[in-house]
Amino acid sequence: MIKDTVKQALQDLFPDPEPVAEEVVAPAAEGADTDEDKKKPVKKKEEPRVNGVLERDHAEHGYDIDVQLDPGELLAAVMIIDKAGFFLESITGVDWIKEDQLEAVYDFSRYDFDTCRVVIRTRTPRSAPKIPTISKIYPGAGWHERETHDFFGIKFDGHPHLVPLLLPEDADFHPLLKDFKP
Amino acid sequence: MSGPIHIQPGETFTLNVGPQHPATHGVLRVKMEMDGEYIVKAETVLGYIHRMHELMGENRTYPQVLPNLSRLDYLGALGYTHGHVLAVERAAGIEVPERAEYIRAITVELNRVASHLFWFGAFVMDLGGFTPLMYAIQDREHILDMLEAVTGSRLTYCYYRFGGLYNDIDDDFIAAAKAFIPRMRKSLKKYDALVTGNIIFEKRLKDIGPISAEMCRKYGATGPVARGAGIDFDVRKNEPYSVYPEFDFDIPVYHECDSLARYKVRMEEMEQSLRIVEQGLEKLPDGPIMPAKKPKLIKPPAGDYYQAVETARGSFGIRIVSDGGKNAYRFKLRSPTYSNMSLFDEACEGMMIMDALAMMGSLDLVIPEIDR
Amino acid sequence: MSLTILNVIIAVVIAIGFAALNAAYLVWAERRGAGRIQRRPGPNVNGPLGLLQPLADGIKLMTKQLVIPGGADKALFMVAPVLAMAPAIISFVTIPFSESIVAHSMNIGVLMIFAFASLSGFSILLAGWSSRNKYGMMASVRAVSQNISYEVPMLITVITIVMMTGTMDLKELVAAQSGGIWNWNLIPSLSSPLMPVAFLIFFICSLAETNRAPFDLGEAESELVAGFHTEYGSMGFGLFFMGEYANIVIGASLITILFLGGWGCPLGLFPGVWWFLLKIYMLIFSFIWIRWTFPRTTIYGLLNLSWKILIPISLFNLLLTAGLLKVF
Amino acid sequence: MGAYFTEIFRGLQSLAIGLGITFKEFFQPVVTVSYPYETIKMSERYRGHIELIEDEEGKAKCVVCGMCERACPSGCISLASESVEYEVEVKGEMKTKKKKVLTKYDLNFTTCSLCGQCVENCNFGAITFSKDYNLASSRKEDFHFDLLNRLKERNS
Repeated sequence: MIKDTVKQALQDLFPDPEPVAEEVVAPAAEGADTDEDKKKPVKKKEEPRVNGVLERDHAEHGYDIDVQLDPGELLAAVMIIDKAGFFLESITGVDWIKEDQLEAVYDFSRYDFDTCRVVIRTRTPRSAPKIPTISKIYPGAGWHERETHDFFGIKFDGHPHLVPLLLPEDADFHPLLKDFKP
Repeated sequence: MSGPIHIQPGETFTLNVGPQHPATHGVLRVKMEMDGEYIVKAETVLGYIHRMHELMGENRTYPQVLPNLSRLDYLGALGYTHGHVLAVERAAGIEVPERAEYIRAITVELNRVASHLFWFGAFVMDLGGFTPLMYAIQDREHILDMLEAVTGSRLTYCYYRFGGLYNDIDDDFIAAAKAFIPRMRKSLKKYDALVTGNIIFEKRLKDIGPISAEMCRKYGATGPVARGAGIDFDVRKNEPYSVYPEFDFDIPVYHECDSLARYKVRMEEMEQSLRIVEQGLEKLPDGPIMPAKKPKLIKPPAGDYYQAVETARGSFGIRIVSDGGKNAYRFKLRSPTYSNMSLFDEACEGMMIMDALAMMGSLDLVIPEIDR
Repeated sequence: MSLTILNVIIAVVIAIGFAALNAAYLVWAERRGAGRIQRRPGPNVNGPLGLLQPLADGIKLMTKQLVIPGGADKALFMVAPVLAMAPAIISFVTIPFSESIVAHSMNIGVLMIFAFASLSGFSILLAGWSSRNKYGMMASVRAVSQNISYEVPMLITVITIVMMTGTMDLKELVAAQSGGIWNWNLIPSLSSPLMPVAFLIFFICSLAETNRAPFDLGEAESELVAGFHTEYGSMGFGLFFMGEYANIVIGASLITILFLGGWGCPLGLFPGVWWFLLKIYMLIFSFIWIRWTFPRTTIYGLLNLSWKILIPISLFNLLLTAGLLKVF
Repeated sequence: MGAYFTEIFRGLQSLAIGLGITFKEFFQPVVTVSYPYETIKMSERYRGHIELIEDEEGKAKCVVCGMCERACPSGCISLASESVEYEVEVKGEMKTKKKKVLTKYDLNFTTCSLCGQCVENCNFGAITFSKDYNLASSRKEDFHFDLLNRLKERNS
């Protein structure tokens, strides 16, 4: 199973795997999802997630491995993914304005029947959002990163051509930021 | 034909293909650095029909976003709305009655045939043959009539609801669909004789516009583009959703990596879609089309959900980040042609402009879907 | 002497009228034909069967403003459409429609028609170049290479026929084929067994020479927008359009004269102008039919076809015929 | 050499097959409809713009609950109402009650996306889809429909 090998490889990125943190967060998250009502478990989930690898239920979330890491470790993780033969689905961002952070989300999937979707998240402060580019590893990431830069203003370090793609050429606004006023 | 390029400094010129150009089928612009008829460098410029559906998805309640999804890809709209309802159903944990899922599969596949038919016509028109477009539109019109009788609209459907469907199909639809299948099979034979076998057509596509499997992977290409490169990838098989596991169908795969392979994949997909429709009509169970407890207010629990579906153009993904409210916190649409198109810049280098545009046609672009 | 000149003038006027009428109504025929092939009616609103459509189109084109793009070479820009139409009309002067209906018969008629036909390449070159449009420029370059490469097999085929009949006078060419279908150049004989192939070559070449689909690379609308006439509007475009159809009539007439026995009846009965017209309109129908069936070739496919297939075969035919003429 | 000729022959054959198909189609009947002269009847479920439904008295069934207005993704419906007092017999007593009466139902069809959320969300069955599709104008104002007016015109 590719899922286990990739999970192991990604786990190795974290020097201190903190198995305790993972076990605490994972059931809490799943508990919140099964629980229809918005009650206490949701509140508990509001705590910032600790970096690490989580295994998710595909039927519930639509992906299998959920990794959160620091921007500095991103390239190493993407290289592991690339070596394992994944293709890049998309890159996007999420604006967590309450935590004053921007999250970049990378989706990877596979062509073969060993279905495994990997999500890599990395967070960067809202004031100076900066993440290394992965367009050297996946050239297809070029457009996705430009789009994310358009919408969220995340600077992708080392991107060869980080100009607006979907927004007008002279756009200096980032419409998907939660404090964006048209 | 792509040949070696020997550029003398200062001897290239810039050609703007688009935003208004007959080959781009919409408002796409490709800035090409040309050396005579050869493309030295190309840069695609997007955004001419960007409407920010993702922000609309954050500003509106979940049911209010429903009509937006059919405005992405106006040719195969049902596939996209299917992805959306599946994603929200996954997030909110809504059960869908079996009959509704069957009808969804049938209509999506019919819509896929309609989309491929239009692509077929437009593609041959890109190559200069106008008549096949008209024949394709005739067949497509039958599908649109059928779908109109059920969904109420012809192009930008808003038919699926969270938990089921807007309304049930009737016997007229079943009869029309059953009559359509043999008619379409006959037409496919006609297209094969008129277009696929044609020597001019073959010469224009064979070994033209190579897109390798590795390139597909690096750029995230899916759908017929990947299947034309020998990648056996179809979300309906790889990551089964809805009632697709119940059906017996094949995924056509060609290993030539050229424009002709992508063309053949789509032509065969039409036949496979017809098979699914045929089986779906046969197996169609009785029952309700909406769950007994109709979900009134949709508020998915906080979390992050992803759903991928196979649309006519490839793998369409939708990510919903919910904070427990009635609007999505983040609403990401992963459009297949966006990834498919992103490899064009690299793939067309060194090609002649007419071959590059033929290759662009074989990517099956729908611009509103790229720009979202 | 003066009577001859008057005769010629009247004949030329008639030829112009015939060319213009044909050009206008072939547009109608093309649109109706395309409509039928695509199972739609085609233009049917103006007049019975839409027969007044060409008139409406003509009025529309004439009343439109002629826009000359900035930076264009004005003189050449204006000359190019005229150059597209004029040679086509002049060529009509020598075409014999029947024994007696011919404006001016001359003994080098074939040569004259080909001389004027080469001018159509010039008009495209000038139009594309003078309009200062990159698409137009690319189209004109394509069109010139196309014209050059297709004149070669066309002329080789004509040489074969001239060799067989021993004349370059169009009237005598027809006279040599009179008496019935078995005398036509199309039918292989002992001395010229490859004539059907030569007919096919000539037919393909006339498609290419008149820039008709599937060889309409000069205006390949899916890649070059409208090719050499991208910047033309109003009557400038109208003249190109009419010139194209006038050229088609010339092409069809030439095929008729060279291969199909001109005004002769297939059975040798009642020769006359009606046979000639019947033949050219059947050929024109096949031009239309082909245009609405096939996709467009590529520029290199087109050149490959000419240099790798048509020229070798027509040369072989020339040599074979020359040899066999010596034998029989 | 053999391949050279087989390719020519195969090519010519494929072209002839293509010509045969278009020739056959040439004699087939026309499939189009001359639109402005003939029109097609829309199917039962065709979703045109919305239309008010009348009750037995010929008045609009609408009770001005505003569900349609709220459900509309594009905000193209605007309602106005006034309170009217009316008397009703409850257990043998005449009582005055207040009810809302529709005074204006505006549909801005230029922004409508024909999704059908309004009809679906109407709990009183007061709106339906019309079968109009011959809508063409060069003026935006022509697509601001006053549905109450249209209802009156239909009744008169």
